[in-house]
Amino acid sequence: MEQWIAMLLLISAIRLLQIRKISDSVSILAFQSFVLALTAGALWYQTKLPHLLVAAVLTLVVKAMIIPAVLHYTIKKIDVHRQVERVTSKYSSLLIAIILSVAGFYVTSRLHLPSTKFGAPYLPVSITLVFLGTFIMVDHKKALMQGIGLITIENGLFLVAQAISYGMPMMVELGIFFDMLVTVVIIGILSFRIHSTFESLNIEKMSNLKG
Amino acid sequence: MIDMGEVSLLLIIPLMTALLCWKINVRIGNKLQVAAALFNVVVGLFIAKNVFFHAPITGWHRLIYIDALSAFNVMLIVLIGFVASLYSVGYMHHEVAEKIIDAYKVRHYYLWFHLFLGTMLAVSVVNNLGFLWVGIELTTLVSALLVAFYRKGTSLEAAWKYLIMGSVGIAFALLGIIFLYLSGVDLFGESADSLNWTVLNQAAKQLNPQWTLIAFIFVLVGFGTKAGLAPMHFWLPDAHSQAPSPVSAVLSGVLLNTALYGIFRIYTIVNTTLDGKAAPYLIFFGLLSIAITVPFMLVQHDLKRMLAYSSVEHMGIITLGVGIGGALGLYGAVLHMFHHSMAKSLLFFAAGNINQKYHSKRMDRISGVVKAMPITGSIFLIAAFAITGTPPFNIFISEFTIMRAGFQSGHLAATVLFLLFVVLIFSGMMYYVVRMAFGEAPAKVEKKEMSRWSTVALFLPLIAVIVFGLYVPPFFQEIIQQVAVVLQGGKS
Amino acid sequence: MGEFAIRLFVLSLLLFVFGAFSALCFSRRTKWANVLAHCSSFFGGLFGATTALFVLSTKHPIIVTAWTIVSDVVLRLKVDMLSAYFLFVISFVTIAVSVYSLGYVTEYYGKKPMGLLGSGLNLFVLSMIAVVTVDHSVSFLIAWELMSLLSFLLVMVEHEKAETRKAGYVYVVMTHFGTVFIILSFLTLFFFTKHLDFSSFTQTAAHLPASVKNIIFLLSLIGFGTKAGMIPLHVWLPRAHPAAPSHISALMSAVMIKTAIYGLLRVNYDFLKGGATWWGAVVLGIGVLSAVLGILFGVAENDMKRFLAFSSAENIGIIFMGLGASLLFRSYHEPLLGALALTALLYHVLNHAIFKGLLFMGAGSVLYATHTKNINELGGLIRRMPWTAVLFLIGGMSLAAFPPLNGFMSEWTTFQSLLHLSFSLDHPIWKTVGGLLAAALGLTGAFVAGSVVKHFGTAFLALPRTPHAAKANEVPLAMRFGMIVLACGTIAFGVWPGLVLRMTNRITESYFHQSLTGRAMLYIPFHRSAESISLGWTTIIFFAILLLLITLLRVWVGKSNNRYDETWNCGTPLVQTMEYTGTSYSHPVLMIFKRLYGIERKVEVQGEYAYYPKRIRHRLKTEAIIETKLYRPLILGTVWLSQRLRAIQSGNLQSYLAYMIITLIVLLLWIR
Amino acid sequence: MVLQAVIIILLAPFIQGVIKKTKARMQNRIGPSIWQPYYDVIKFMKKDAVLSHHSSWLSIVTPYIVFVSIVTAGIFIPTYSLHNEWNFIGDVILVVYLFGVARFFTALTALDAGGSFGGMGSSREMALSAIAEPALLLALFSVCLSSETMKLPHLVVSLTHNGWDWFAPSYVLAFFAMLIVVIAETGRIPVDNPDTHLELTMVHEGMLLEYSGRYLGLMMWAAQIKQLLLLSLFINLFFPWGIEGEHIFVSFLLYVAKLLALGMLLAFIETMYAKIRLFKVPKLLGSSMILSLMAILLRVFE
Repeated sequence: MEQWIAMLLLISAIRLLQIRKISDSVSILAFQSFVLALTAGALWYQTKLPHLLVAAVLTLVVKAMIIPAVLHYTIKKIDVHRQVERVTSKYSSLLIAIILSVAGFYVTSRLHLPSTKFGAPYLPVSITLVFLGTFIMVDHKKALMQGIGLITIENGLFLVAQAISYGMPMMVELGIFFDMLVTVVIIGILSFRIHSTFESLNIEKMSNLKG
Repeated sequence: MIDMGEVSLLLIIPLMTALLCWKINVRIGNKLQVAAALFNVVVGLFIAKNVFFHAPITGWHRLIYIDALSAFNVMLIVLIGFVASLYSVGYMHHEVAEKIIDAYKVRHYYLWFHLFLGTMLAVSVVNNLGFLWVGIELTTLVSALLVAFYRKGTSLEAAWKYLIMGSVGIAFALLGIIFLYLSGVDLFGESADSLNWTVLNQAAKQLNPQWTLIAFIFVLVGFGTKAGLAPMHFWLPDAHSQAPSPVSAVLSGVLLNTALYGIFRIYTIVNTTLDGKAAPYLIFFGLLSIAITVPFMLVQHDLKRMLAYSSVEHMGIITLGVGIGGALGLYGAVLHMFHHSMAKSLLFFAAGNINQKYHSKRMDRISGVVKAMPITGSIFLIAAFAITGTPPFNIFISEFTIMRAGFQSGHLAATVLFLLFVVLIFSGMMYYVVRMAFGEAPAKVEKKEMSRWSTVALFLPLIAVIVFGLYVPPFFQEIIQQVAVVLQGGKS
Repeated sequence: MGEFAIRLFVLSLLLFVFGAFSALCFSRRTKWANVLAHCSSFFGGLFGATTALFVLSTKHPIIVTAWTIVSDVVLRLKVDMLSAYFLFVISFVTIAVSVYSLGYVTEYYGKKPMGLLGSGLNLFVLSMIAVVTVDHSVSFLIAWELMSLLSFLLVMVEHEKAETRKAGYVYVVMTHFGTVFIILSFLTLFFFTKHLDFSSFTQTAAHLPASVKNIIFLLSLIGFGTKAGMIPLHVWLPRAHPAAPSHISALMSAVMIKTAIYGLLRVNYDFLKGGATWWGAVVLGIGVLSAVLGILFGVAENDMKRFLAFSSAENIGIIFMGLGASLLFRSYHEPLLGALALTALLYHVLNHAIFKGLLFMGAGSVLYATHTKNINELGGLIRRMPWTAVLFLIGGMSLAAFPPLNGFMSEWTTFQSLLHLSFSLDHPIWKTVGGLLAAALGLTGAFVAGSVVKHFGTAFLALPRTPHAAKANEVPLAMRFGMIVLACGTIAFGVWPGLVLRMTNRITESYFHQSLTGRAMLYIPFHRSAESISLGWTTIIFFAILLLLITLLRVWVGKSNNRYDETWNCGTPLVQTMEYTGTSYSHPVLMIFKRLYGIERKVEVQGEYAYYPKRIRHRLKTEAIIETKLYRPLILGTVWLSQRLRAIQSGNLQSYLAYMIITLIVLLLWIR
Repeated sequence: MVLQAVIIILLAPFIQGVIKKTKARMQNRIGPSIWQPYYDVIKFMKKDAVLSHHSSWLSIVTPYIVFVSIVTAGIFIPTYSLHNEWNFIGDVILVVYLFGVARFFTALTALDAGGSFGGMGSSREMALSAIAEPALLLALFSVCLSSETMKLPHLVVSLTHNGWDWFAPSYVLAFFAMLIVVIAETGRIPVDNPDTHLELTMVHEGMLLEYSGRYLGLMMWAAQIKQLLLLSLFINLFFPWGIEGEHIFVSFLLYVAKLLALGMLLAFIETMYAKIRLFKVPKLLGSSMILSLMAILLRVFE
């Protein structure tokens, strides 16, 4: 079961590297977050820790619904060119993604989880998600995709937090959710401004500040 | 003893000021925010004094914990915050007068500016590493808006880079904090306390070393991004150069310290757990940060970028000092934090005056500052000498203390490299400073100081820069000593 | 009595502080600021010199503790014998410069802020005094850099000129590089002794392993050598000294670079207490290089102050030769010879301070009167400015080490030290080298003489070459008086070496347990045959013969009736364009040492027929070979590398993120 | 010592006369009388002087300074006797520097009138002297190395007692080195031509171009004394025999004889060679330095 969920998360992350249209990414992201919420829910079911339920619901609401909605709204509003632009080709990006996954699995392979009963398979996946999220940000040229990469990273974090340590303390978790929401909103706002200023969301245009 | 009233006051004042300034007339807002910042200085120093000379403060179900390190950071934030808000008045007035921004935008500026101060204060006083993280992320968000304040292409670009890199970094840091939490889970079970710094610190010896190390790596890269350690510093020159000058001063002077504060809190735990094996990472990143600024200092075109790179360098120095460790190294590092904040904010204020006077940040368009603005020019020169570690100014004292610590603890190669980089940076920076400060001012530049507000604000940090270079008062040494003890994990 | 000396010393320090602040307070009132600043520095110098003499005569060091800078770093001034000697040198020159400045700064009335200028001078002197008296390495470094910083700011007084800015930049960077080496040497000492104060260095540093001592020696040599202006680290010197206002150049050249000698003596004698034989050899080598190259570069200069600056590098070379000889004798356990060489170098420190101060003031007077330092635009000043001319001539003669002036005395002692390298050391290499070094010193002396002739002759003699030289007026009384003080010094210290020996003996006693005897005569009791010299007697004989000659001529032949007529110029009347210029004067030397100057010579003959040209253009381009061959490639290389490295900040966010993730992954792999 | 001063002052023109006469004879001329230099000096002393409009007091002072400093230097050079009660005052370094003073003032005053020839002479003189001075010092040193002192009388004493063997190669090398320096310092062919009347080739005479009357007399006389002193130095370094003779009169005669011989040698050399180009002179002096150096090396590693 856990292996399957982990696989799903990984595939969704790699899928984000392969999309053609930006709008596709939003749904993949929503799916990823949904799976995450599912994981939290499953953990709650196994451990009966109440805050995991809260986390699951929050994930579902914030990550699988609100954030995709905000992103979708932004995309519609800006009306970005449909095509994504990437630095690497489709295949090389796949190759790098695989290398990163291997690296993720490799670095975590010797870590022994303390007193965890259920979440062990999630650890390498979460680290890999973090890596892949960063790689999405590196690979894609559209500003918005970087927000999406960031959310992927955060999903990876969440996976660790939920699955392995059974969630952070409640208050902290709330704070983190709030933060993330604000981040996405601000990314949205900035995207608007960037689009209106540069008339493009291609971040390669934003390289006036160097040296 | 002190109750939570003062602490809540410390946090509420900036928040209230921010909201008030947002709503009310700019003219009143100007004075109000200065008064509020001044009041906050009083509160902050009062708290700090209590912490330094009595005992650490704990409260709100151990959510708030102010020990010497926090109090030190609070002290820096309120001081620099006050001077920056004082400086902002003249700065913003000029920007409005020059029609660079609309008058109503000043209210937004104050809103974000004081919120920014508030978030940094919050970071400094919380005990819980999770909240520490939340606070640092909030500082990023708020300050990103300040960076984007001018809404020009470049400032948007800078803000975007800052935001993205900051967020990615901070995400890494969160992962680190989670790992740290994990390392203690066996010990404490799953309770909110196990993210509390005090708890972790006390139990540092029993934590799982494997997890703490990996946690430390993530935190180092994560908060390191925020603190501008190389090679994660790339956002920093952009953001610091594009922000309004008072904001740059706060960014360089305190925000970076606050991020370092995050690293050091965790480092203190981890280093105890790992029995000193975390120190080489700090030394490495410290040296790399110093080294990486060298080429950018030797060849540079933009005044504020140069200052921003200098901040990278100094963050490297502080990190190096902490990495070298020992009573002396930590002492030097803490002292350096203070000295750098003073000198760098001074430099940014002076640079702000220069930019406004010359309408450019390009250094080849700036010349004869001492002729155009004798006071600002002289102070700029002094600050530039100070920041490059020239005696008799304050930075030298702390840099030398770090070098001395390096030699004492046998980090000879690191210290010698440090010295080499510092002198290269000096030669790069002086090249431009001499060209800017001296010579004839362009004909179109009016030979007059900027507004009184902008000039007066220079004097507070100036006093610190000059006096602390020749005489560090005993009470202040005591303070630094206490902070160093905290950084050592509470053992003196 | 010790109390009295301490009070005097503190009073002198406070006077400088007072001068600095009062000048700033009265910066609106130019005249007040001038008088206050320079009067207090005058009295400060007077009391400082008195303190120094007092300490030297009572042989009791005095200690003044000021305050604690940070933790164990204490700002404490300790005037021991070595400090006292340098304190005397600084104070003596300060006295003269203060008087001179009273007049000289009137030049800057209304152009430059007098308050800053006056307080700068006071603080500068104060920092130099601090350098030679503090006894903790951190306070030393603070004082040292303060001195550099203040001198930099004073160099920048005329910052409107691009060349001044460049000079200032080169100066401040090079001196900073030097300081780094000093810091390193102190830190190395600290590493082994675990303390940073000078007294623990004194106690323990001598017992360090030889290799450590070698490192410390080399570091301090480079560090202090940069400040001293030894070749090839001298490039800042001929730029910065001429750029400063003349009274400041006088202080910089006469005194500031001597603080580096102080530092070297402190480190090598007080801390390390001598070392390997090759130390002396290295110092001697650098000394001879500096002396010969310094003056050879100086010969080509037509700018009076630049020439004087180069000559400072040359004199530092001579001092280094003394230092090297002294170190060498020390390592061979020859106390008397070591004491002689040490005396030679200390003597020359004082002498150079005096005559170089005098000469810079003289050049300043010329500048004051004519607003140019270029001798090719001067001429005939001896009639317009008779006082300055005589005083400059005295300074120049002392610079060229002619008897009976003080320059000769120290050069003679240096000669003796060098010659006794071969006479007294039983080693074939020293036997050979001693004479060569002496010959090199002779070469230097002869070049200096030639250059002095060139500068004095071109600037002061014959016809004025430009209108402003023709309209020059004698400088104010204060300036002349300042120069007279030093001119008296050159004579007094020349004919009566006992004055100096009484001071230097305190130092040689403490390092070699040997002293030299002498009052009017300098006497050195070598084991084979004693050497002695007396300029006082030489002078007496000289004047006796002169008197006799004049009397005899008067009695036997009568008065010479002089008639005045045109100068012989192949029959055409003499105009100023026909005069020999400074450039043409140094031409033979340039041609002899072509390689050294990298000469590019271009002769353009205009006219149809080569033997009857209408006009000849002769262009001689020299290049500063050390700068073009050594420094420029280094600097260009660094800048080139920086430009390449700057590519990492490409402006591309994605690459930044990539750096981040790579760093993270590498670290994670590393710890695994 | 007063006697020595008087003797060198009075003897100097005689040697000059002898040299000139010898030279003339060698060139198959009758030449002026041996006493001609005396007549010249007396004549010059009596004549009025013409000075340039542009000259200053230096022009008047210089001849006296030059004359007196050379005479003062003469006191420290042993001539026919080693008994010198003023020996403590100075040594050979002082002598070299007193010559330097004379040269300095001569060169300085050459610029006083403003004429190009003075400047040219002065510039050349100072450039050449800069090379000649180390050559002189080095040559002196190569001799002094054996006696380990720079006090000339002590030096000569040690030379007469345990001095070098004439057959020692280092001694011969030092001899030639010194000879070159003496020729250069006395301003003779092949370095300079004392008899020239072509302004462009003059070095020392160029500097005296503006002098006349008493001043010229003093300058010429000083130059002759300097020549005498250098020759004495040379004699006593290489042929000190008899200087410590029982009878002072004998040693004086011996001294004069040696002077005459050396003067003739100089005249001979002058006749044999032509003046070399100005920029070749440093090479000549350089070869002197190399000779001295070789002498020193041979001496040290013997």
